[in-house]
Amino acid sequence: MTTTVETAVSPLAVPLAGERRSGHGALAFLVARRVLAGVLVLWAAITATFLAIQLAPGDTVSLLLGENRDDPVLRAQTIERWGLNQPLWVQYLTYLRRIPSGDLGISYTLRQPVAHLIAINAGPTFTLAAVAAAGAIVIAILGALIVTSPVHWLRPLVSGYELIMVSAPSFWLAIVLLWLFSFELGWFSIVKQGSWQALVLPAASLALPIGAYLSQLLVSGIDRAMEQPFIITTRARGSSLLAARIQHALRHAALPALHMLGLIVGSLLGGAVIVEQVFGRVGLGQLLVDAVKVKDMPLILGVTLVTTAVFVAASTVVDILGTLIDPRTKGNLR
Amino acid sequence: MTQTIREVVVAQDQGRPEVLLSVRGLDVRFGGRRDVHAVRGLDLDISAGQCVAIVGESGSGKSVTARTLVGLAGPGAVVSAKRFQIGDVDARRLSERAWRKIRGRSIGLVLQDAQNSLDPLRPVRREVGEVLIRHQLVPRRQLARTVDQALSDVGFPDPQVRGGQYPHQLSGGLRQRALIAAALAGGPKLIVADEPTTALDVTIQAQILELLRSKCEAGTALLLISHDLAVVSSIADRVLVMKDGVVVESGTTTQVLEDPQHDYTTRLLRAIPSASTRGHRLSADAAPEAEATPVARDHGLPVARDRGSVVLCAQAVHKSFELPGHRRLVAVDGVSVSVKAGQKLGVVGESGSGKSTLARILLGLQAPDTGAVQVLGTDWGTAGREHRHEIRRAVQFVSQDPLGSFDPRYTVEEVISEPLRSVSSAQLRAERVREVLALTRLSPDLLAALPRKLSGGQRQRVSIARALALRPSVLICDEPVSALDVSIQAQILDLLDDLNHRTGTSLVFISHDLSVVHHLVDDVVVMEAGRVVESGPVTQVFADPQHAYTRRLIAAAPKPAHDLRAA
Amino acid sequence: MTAVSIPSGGLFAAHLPRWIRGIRPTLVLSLLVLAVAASAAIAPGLWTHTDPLHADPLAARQPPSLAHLAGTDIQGRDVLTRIVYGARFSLLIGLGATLVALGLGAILGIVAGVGPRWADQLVTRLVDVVAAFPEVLLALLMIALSGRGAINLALALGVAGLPKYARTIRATVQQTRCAGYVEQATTFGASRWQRLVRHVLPNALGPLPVMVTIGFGGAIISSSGLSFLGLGPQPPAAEWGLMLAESRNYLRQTWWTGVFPGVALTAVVMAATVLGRHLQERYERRLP
Amino acid sequence: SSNGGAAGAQAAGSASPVQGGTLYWGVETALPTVNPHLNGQDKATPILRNVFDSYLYRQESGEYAPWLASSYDVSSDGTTVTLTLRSAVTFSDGQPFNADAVIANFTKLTSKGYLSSIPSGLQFLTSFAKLADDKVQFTLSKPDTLFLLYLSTPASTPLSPASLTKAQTVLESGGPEVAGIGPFVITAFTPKSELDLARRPDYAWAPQALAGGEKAAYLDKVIYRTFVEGSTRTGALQQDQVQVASDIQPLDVASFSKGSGFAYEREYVGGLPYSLYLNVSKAPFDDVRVRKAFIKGFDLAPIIQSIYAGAFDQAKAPISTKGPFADPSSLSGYAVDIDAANKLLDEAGWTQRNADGLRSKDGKVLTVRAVSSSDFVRESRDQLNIAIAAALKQNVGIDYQFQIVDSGTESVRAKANDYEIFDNSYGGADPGVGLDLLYSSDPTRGFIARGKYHNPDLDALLDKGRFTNDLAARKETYKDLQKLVTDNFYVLPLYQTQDNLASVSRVGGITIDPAPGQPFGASRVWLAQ
Ligand SMILES: Nc1ncnc2c1ncn2[C@@H]1O[C@H](COP(=O)(O)OP(=O)(O)OP(=O)(O)O)[C@@H](O)[C@H]1O
Ligand SMILES: Nc1ncnc2c1ncn2[C@@H]1O[C@H](COP(=O)(O)OP(=O)(O)OP(=O)(O)O)[C@@H](O)[C@H]1O
Ligand SMILES: [Mg+2]
Ligand SMILES: [Mg+2]
Repeated sequence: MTTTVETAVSPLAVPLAGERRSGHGALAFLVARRVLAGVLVLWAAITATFLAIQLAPGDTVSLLLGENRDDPVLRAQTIERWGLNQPLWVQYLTYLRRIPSGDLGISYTLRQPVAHLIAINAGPTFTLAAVAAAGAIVIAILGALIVTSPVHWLRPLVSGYELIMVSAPSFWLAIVLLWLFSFELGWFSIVKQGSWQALVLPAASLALPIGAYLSQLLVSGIDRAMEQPFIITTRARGSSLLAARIQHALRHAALPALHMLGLIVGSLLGGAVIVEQVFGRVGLGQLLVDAVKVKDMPLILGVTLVTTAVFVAASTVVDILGTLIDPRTKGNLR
Repeated sequence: MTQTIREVVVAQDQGRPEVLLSVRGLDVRFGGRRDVHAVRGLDLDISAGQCVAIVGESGSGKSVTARTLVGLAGPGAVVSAKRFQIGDVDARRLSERAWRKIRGRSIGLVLQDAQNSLDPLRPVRREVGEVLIRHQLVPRRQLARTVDQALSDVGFPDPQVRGGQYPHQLSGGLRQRALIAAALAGGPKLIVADEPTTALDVTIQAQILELLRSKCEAGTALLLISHDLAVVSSIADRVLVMKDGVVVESGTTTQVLEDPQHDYTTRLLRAIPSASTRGHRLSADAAPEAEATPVARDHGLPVARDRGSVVLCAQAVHKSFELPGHRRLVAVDGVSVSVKAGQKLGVVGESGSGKSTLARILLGLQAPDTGAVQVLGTDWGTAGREHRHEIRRAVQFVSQDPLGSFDPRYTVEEVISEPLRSVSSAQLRAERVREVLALTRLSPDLLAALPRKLSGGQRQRVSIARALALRPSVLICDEPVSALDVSIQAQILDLLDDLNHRTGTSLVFISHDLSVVHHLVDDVVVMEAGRVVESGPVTQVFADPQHAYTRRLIAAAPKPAHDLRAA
Repeated sequence: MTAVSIPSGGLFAAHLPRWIRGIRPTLVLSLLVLAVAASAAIAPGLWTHTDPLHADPLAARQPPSLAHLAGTDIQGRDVLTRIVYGARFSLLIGLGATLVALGLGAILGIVAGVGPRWADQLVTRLVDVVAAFPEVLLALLMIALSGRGAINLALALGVAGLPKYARTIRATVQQTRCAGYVEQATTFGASRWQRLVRHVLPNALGPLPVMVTIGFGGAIISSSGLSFLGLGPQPPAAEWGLMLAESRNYLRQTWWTGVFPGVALTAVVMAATVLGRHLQERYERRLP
Repeated sequence: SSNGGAAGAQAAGSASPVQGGTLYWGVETALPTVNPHLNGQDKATPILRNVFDSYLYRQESGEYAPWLASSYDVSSDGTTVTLTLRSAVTFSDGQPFNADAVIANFTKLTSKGYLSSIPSGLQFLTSFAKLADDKVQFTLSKPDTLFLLYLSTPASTPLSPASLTKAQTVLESGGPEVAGIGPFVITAFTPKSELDLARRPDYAWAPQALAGGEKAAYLDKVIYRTFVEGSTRTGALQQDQVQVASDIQPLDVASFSKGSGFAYEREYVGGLPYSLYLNVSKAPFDDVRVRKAFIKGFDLAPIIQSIYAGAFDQAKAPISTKGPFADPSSLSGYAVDIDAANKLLDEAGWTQRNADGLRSKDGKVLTVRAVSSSDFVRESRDQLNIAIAAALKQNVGIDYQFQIVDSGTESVRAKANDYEIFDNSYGGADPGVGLDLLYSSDPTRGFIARGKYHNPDLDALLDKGRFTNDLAARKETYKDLQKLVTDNFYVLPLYQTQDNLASVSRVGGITIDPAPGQPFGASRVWLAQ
């Protein structure tokens, strides 16, 4: 168990040179440091994305003009309108300078402020991610408890199911769920965006594989913890096996699973793209894919900013939660 | 509370001590791949206020017995008994539910491994409270108070505050206390304590034994499991000696320790090092014949110096570490020692007194902040890189954890020959490996084995063999025997003594076990908080300790109540 | 006599020789699946004699039959043949992505693990940045940069997978660097470099086979997802992810064009996962 | 013109239209903006039609009928167009529709930086002026027939003057704040995902030519939902989650056949069919023999049948058979002749064969590459081209590669002339727009003439077809043009583009706008129960 804890490397650990503080001050200080490190990561991500888009083939003006009437006058107008006449570094710095005020520019293709576009697309994606994460946790814990339970015939069944879940392509699962539960059984209509019916299946298609994966992590964690002497100790005090599993072992298994969940949630966007496409949901994933296809730079940068920020936030939250689960990892939270 | 529990608890009547546990013909087997018959036909009776000890070497089935008594023999265990009575209850027919009522309430278990027997993710007070909650012994409101009481009963300081600490924030002694508090909190009539003092420092060990003894006197029965006969002799009423799952001898402590009947018991007793064993062999191994020593050939390796000349010396070395929060911890504080060729120097002191740090400095693994270390007249600090690698070979190291010091991918042969990379000829290397194998009395059959498949004693021998390969002038041993049980420890101590005699290699022997040091070394250095508080010939220092700290150490060492060498 | 619990294995197993009892059917099955997939990738001619690109419009969309065991697709190509040839693409993408991730991750991890503090800091930060990019975004950007195709897909997945390896290797290197045997080697006069090469790296990289096996399955899954988004190999390539993506809209009419490649892909991933877990168990058991 | 017709009405039986209800309409098209001036998607027209009426209504014959303009007048030289505006028309925000509003719109349309591309129709507009409160005059530099066409598309539709002064981002993205004249108003818009419309009760200006005329819509609400996945649209329709679904995939069509409880209809769209334009500016297609061999070297019919299962038809001419201009006889020289094709290639010097059976010359394989931007790969075009490639390889040893790239790469490759084939379909009610774009060598007109034909005869025919409003003359011209491009083997028409949709049986009144061949919005649609 200890090894797992030690190798659960926190993704954003910044070494703390100053003295160790205590109580709320310490937490605030840590959060502040994390925010600082997060800003650094955001900046690097933005810069890398900016460069990548610049290096990608195809010039922005042609893309803005579309494939129809390209003439020098229009071209000049377009260049001027979108500020493409400025040197790249000026464009870059201008973009960076505007971020703090929430101005992320205007999408080339959708013609709306990127901040607004993100605002209307982020909600559904975040709801999806949150419900999926919650579902995954429930699935994982249930699965893990069933697999580690003494009911032996259940174990191969559930682990087999989990193995299939983590081994099948995710869009496959989405399509199967959609067909079975929406189109054959008609249980969940997917057309009314924002309704709970439309959320169930997309969330399930994300939650099932993640839940299965986390469950596998939990199971190996629980198995390892159940071999520890303190389990015999607690049973020697009269705890039942189930109590030992839930009150002691599960918690030990939770830390690596939590870290994994943090990573997964932080990058749920990837899964969301597919789910959004299959279910025709509005969301950041689809927004991003379309933006990259047409080199809509302000939009790409905007979405990158949001997703990396979510990632940074998720890993910070996970680390703080981690110290609640395992006080020994407080040292890691730097 | 159900019927079962009441029967057990109510069964105490006044007068003659009731029998709390009665076992006849207990058998425990582990099925599976290799069939292990861990306990065979064990008989055991314990009555209130009595202390029964089980002794025996590692793997003899002591812990399995302890776990079986609370119905936790382990997965795959097949338990059978002719009689297995806990109080009035026939434990052979207990369901898992019924067992749960007994555990913690009728029998408290203190597991062998105190480091890992407390859940590291919970404050200790919750662990202590757990037994109270499980058996609904106190109402929720009073839980905190009862837990604090239980903790202070075992001498846990400031339970309200420190009870909220997590195991990793507590010292080994406090952890062991918390564990005992948890075992006692449910008010069991019987405590099974499996090696409650191993891994602890002498002073703490003494306190824990005192605690257990007082519990016993207060009427709680104690089943004490230990491999330390000195501990057993000071506390137990009866002793059972186990070997390979069989009780080979049992009786009152006096009977068994002073007049052992079984050969094995005799050997066990003889293996215990002490002041009186100086110069004697501890193990049953015969002393090696003189001609068994191969003629050492020159493999291009340095040869040990003449006896008497100083081979290793530290002058006023000082080492401190930075702790979080700009604090500094002085680990070694102005220590001077010198080792002459052929000398056996002991270093003793409590945990954290800086023994290991000193060893690392002597080895040149860590540079002292101030002070200097000279090896064969060369200063670690001023020697050039090349020269440093040269003189490193003169000082070799044997660690407490031999397995950790072997590359897990290496076979025994690779491990031993690793230092010999500088010897160009493969043939000479192989020859030297055979030589050191012979010196350490290891069979050449082991060469192809992986170290983790070896027994503890064999591993330590391999570690010593490797250290000898370079024909060092000094062997620094950091707690080389503290992880071994008595009989193996005896073999290793004998081996080190032999080597010192035959090869003239000096020894620096670090240990917290005074009796071991007393047995083995010529001179001793006593360390406290990084400082040398006393030094001199071992007999003189132990017979007439000058410093208060030394006296405290000696007082804390377990004193056998019986003359263990009587046999 | 009370049997507290029954020895595992049962009566039946007890009569079999030990080495047979030790064999786990799932593991054997997994190895078999991987062997078949590998042989298809190396020598597809062993399994089929048709051309995976040979289209026959007149024989399009035929259900499984003796002539076409897995039916034909919308172009009239033999699905089984395409699955066989697809093994090469899919396995290579999976392997390529894993090796890229591993290679980059190992270099970064080792630099961070053994290098000076500032190098560790730099690498850690760099890895954080890479990790902060969702896999899809990274793949999209890289593909926008360098174009679609199997190699770019493997590269993109490799870069996206690098943080995992870099972090683990950094942690294990730092752990091994402090191991007793490394320090012990110092006392034999081994230099820093010798210690690194002889002890630290071989031991720190010990868990790699496990990571590679498990990562391999994950990479195949991810690649199929990106293929779904049109970022993978381009048609008419025979690649499982692409075959799935192409068939997804015809599933109700020609289920065989999607189900068989899906089964092949899932089976290989499952096999890799099972093998990986087995290796992991063995590795963990070996640890002291 | 084709099968289909008023199937919707049939499915709903003889029941009479029902007022009210909410209809979900699943479409493939993702709308980036709903500003009709800026949205250039063909497929957006049927959606935008709900909210934006035009000045003129184009009939299937190619003639124009009144709509928001009660009449129009073209001067004899064709360079002056005068619109008389219908009276008592209001924008949905209550502003009056009058000459000032039209002038405001055209001022905006011709202003700097508003449009990202100049529509063909505006190319020769030199000035416009208000003649009276209900009269506007436009002056053209040439008698451009495409100007009238422009006045009949959503691209020129009037927006309320107040909307035009809204903030740039608001105006350009369209949505609830941008008012037009139409049977519905926009109540919510999520780019690329959803467009919510509500009925405009006071609407009364539908074109006379369309059945029903001037009435307001039946439905209270219409919600267009984008489902990119074809199977999702089909599934959602089958469960009645959406009541109408457009762009039914070929293989799904069978599930909506007669008796399935669903109505299915399809209609050819106008413009130019999906075709391959061969790049004649460089080897190997600079050699007419290679072009001819490419075109005659495989049999398209079975391929179309296997990919589309009868749901799409092979193209019959270089111009869509929708509308009056197609000339099927122009393709007579395209009959399959594999032997002839092989001979032509031998003659052209592509005699060597490599291990794969591909032809080569001087060690260079006979490779032709189509470079297609992924945005335009729909309707199984990749499958179609792959099947063609397989056939060409098997039959004549041509290595045809259909390369799908992102739009940036596509533009780079186009600029570098690094392709041999350009694939395209161009919709719309009149083929003139597409012909100009795809064939003209005039740099201000032939922006996507990726065949790089530079043929003066062709250019002359293009001018002749465009600068007249005489339908009969245009028909003749386009006949010659079709002959010219097929005689030269410039283009290979593959399939006739179409719009299709399926609906549940409760839906009635689906109306096809015959000229473009697309649904005329949802204004006549009703929902039983
Ligand atoms: N769960 C188990 N499965 C199989 N064998 C076991 C199990 N538990 C213990 N054993 C075996 O039973 C024997 C007795 O072990 P036990 O732990 O009781 O020894 P011990 O006397 O306590 O030794 P030590 O002094 O090292 O603690 C050993 O050979 C051990 O390997
Ligand atoms: N690298 C280090 N950084 C910080 N503190 C250290 C370090 N190494 C040792 N110490 C501290 O120095 C003190 C002396 O440690 P050392 O290991 O020498 O004690 P010891 O006498 O060997 O104890 P034990 O008997 O427990 O092995 C301890 O308090 C220890 O915590
Ligand atoms: Mg034990
Ligand atoms: Mg030490």
